[in-house]
Amino acid sequence: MFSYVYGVLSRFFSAPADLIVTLIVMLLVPLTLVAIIPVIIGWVDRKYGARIQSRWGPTYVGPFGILQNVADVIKLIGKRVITTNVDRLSYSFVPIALTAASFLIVVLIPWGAPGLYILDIPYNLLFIYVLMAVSPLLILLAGWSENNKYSIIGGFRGATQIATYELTLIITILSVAMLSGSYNISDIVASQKHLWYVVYLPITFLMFVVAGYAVIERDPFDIPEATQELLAGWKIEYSGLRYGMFLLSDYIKMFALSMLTVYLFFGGWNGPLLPAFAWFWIKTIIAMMILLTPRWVYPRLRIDQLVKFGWNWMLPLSILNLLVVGAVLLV
Amino acid sequence: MENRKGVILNIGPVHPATHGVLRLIADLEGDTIENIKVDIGFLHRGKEKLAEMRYFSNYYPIVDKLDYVSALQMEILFGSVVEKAAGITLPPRAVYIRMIMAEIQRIMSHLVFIGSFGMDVGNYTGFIWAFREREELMTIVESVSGGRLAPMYICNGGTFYDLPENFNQALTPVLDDIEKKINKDYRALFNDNNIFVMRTKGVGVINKSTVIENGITGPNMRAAGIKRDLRRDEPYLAYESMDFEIPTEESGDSYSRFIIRIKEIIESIKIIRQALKNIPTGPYKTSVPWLLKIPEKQTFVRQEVSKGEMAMYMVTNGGLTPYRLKIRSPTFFSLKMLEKILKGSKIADIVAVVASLDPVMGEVDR
Amino acid sequence: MNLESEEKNAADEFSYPGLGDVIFMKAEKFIETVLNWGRGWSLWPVTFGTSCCAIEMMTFGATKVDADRMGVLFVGDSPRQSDLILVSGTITKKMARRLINVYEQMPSPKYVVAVGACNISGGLYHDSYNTIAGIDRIMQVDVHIPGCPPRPEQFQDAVKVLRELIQKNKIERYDKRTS
Amino acid sequence: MTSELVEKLKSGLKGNITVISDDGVNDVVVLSDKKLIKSAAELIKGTHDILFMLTIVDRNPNFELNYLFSNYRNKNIIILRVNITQDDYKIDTVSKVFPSADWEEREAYDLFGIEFKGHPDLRRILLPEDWPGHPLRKDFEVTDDVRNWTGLDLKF
Repeated sequence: MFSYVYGVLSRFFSAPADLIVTLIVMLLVPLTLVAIIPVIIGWVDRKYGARIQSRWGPTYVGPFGILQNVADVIKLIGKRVITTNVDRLSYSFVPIALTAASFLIVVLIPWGAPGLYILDIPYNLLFIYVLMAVSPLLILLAGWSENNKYSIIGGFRGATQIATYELTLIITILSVAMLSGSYNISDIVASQKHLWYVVYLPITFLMFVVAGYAVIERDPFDIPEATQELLAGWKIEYSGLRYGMFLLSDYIKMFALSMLTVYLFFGGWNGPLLPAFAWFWIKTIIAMMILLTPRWVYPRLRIDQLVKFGWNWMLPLSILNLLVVGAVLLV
Repeated sequence: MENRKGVILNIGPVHPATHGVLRLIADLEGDTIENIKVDIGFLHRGKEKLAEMRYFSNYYPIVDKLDYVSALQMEILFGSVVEKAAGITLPPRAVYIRMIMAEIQRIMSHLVFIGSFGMDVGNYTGFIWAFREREELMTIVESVSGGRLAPMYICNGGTFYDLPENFNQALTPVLDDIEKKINKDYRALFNDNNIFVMRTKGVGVINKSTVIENGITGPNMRAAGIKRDLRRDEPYLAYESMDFEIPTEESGDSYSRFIIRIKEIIESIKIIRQALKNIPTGPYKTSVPWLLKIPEKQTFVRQEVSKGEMAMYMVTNGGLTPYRLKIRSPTFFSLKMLEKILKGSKIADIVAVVASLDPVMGEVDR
Repeated sequence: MNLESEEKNAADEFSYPGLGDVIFMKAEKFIETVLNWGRGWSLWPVTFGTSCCAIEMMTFGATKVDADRMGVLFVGDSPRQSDLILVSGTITKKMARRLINVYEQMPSPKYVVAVGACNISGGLYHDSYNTIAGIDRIMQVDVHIPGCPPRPEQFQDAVKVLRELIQKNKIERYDKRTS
Repeated sequence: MTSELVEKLKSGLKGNITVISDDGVNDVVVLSDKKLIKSAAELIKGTHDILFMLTIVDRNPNFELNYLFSNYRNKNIIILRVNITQDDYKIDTVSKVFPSADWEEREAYDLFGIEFKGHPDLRRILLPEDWPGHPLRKDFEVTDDVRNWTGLDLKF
């Protein structure tokens, strides 16, 4: 996509300026996406959850309340920040780092058509995995820096939970990579041209979704920030824009998970008749709606149950699954 | 607590899961509770002192706010105390009206329990659904009494108003709807929900000996396997002519306390249906002077309210106000046991166990 | 003569705002309007529910009225992320310090809604020994909701009133600069 | 059954009791001496499970304590009435015999200032530790000073 934009823009600008303009445009695109995606998904989430609960959700701000999250963001920007006895450096660093990670996810992930990247690198699947799973350290750091009992308990819970499920997540990704022989999402999609991987690897798919859920801390795995137990867990002392950054990175991760589900298991943009772009977005929206549902249906697990489940079932099963895939490939 | 290694976590009194203003001071080791202390009294509004300053008829609004999720039962209890002390007999229609309203209120109270229990284990939808069903009943209470949470419907010698016309036609579909939803929607959301069962089964077990030791009554007691219900054992309104079961469970954990309340809603619906069929016609109140004088006497009345056995002990000395009114709140007794049963469990269990006891702080602190 | 010269001097000293000043003032006003619009439509409450009014507050969040429609999101999170404190229920003397504590933890701009008769005048408990007869004694209140307890619709109305006050920039807090 | 208990109390306490009403369900037994409360509670323990409630009536300057015992098997109730006089507001605790009396006695200590000797954890329960006075006593008047006091200076 970079070369395409460069090609278009170099017609209008002369030699040194065209590169700069292209760079600026290429930066602005992901920034806009980072800003817009959470607003839209946040609205969908609220509205969808409200309908499950036979409420209406936001209705007043804009048509169907679609500007509700804009109002929230504006409010968060205008909010003062109070802190007491926090470790300033790490306190400010964590939201920025998490936002940067979600920014990079947006940069690296393909946007629904072959070659529609902001930045194309060969191992983008691995990179996206790393960016989604970078959080345990940051969460622990946030929990510690806030100097609050709730936050430190939440921080330890978050680190434990994500460290447990990261392993399962990478092993499930490995089995997909082994089957397709590549860490590049485009290649994985291309190798699913005839049959989706969800047919080959149904157990892997289920484990991927569960582990992905645990890693992005979405209900019912929102144990580190359990509202009814720890108020906001490791986010407890954050206010204003920094809290907004957390919400933003949560929704970006949620979105990335539903996109990855489609790329890895449901054939990405492959499909008959309709153009690739349309196929991908139809699949992604369906996947996202399904992934948004458990929050409104399931209660929260307890941390010990979650960790036991992770080590006793998920990890051995995923390793076994990997071995089986390897054996089949060898044969 | 001097040589502790862990953290002391202060949960409440302002916390989303403490049902008002309960305060728990937990001594933690990691995520596990080493020791826990209960602190109450954040809603102590001095109701027992206020009783000494109010006329018998003017105390009803304050009684409403004892257990504010089942206000009508509180009114009925205080009405019974005053009527027993003053020797007033109720007309039979008033007895039936009171019983119907008490059972409606019991369903509403249990629905609040289901909702808050659902929310506390992390299921926000359960909360919204329970309040949706409660709102339907609230409309009925509103049409009968004019009030919502604090209806002010019971007065000395009966009720303020008769039941409205079409009461039967309005109530029956609501009851059918609630029964259907409990058997279908709630079953899907709670009983058949694996994570919900995982979170509540075997958590916060109260066995028979703990029950007897602490004087726990009501659904929490019946969940531990003691079959006792004042509606059956010491019938007060018209309960002896009603046909209903007393549900019991054996295990005494949070899950069984939830199941007990689900079953009690079904039994209450049964009682209301029978009462609607048999309700006599006639006057709905006997005329009692607003300023009542009760001779020197000590009166004790206890009734089965939604939280357990609630009792009032009224001492009168011939004046216009009670000389002393002591209120026995059922949850006051069950909260103490939290210190014992929560030891060694996780933080998440605090929330589940506290919610399963269904405390209402207005009644605990009085 | 004296008077005239004074007038003249005053006219000399008065200077019209330059273009830069006007743009700055307009921009400031615009930013303030936008911020106030956002604040008015996104009131996340601390649910300071102590007693009976808390149940009606929960009903306000549930299906019948649905607080979410007007941007009142019951996140139940920490005071740090909230804008509005719904003091719903009697505040006793034991609770007073905790109320102030929670209130002080909220970052400004913050708004206070006092729910119910107890928080206006003491209501039923005006002559009790352990309640505070009206929380105006201890904090500044923006909107009062009457009723014992108020209906959920009254909460909706209070939020509407508060939103209009915010968006017309009519809320003055004496502690605006402190936190 | 309860009248059996009354007989037992009569013999066990060597006749230091007066029985007011004896209708089999609702007995009121008045103890003549407050020192007997512990032995009376031990005798009642056999037939009754819990201290249902403890009502204290301020007969200025004396206090009248009504211990109401109940059980889970039937509807029998026995009320044990003890008077304590103004020379010292102290009485033996029954919380060792009936654990359910624990918080009831703390409440009585809190609101009336009656001290229960031998209670394991006798602190105020409803009011803060540094709350002045015992509000449910008849000589405690709710004056304007009390009403206007916001309680912000309470430490606990």
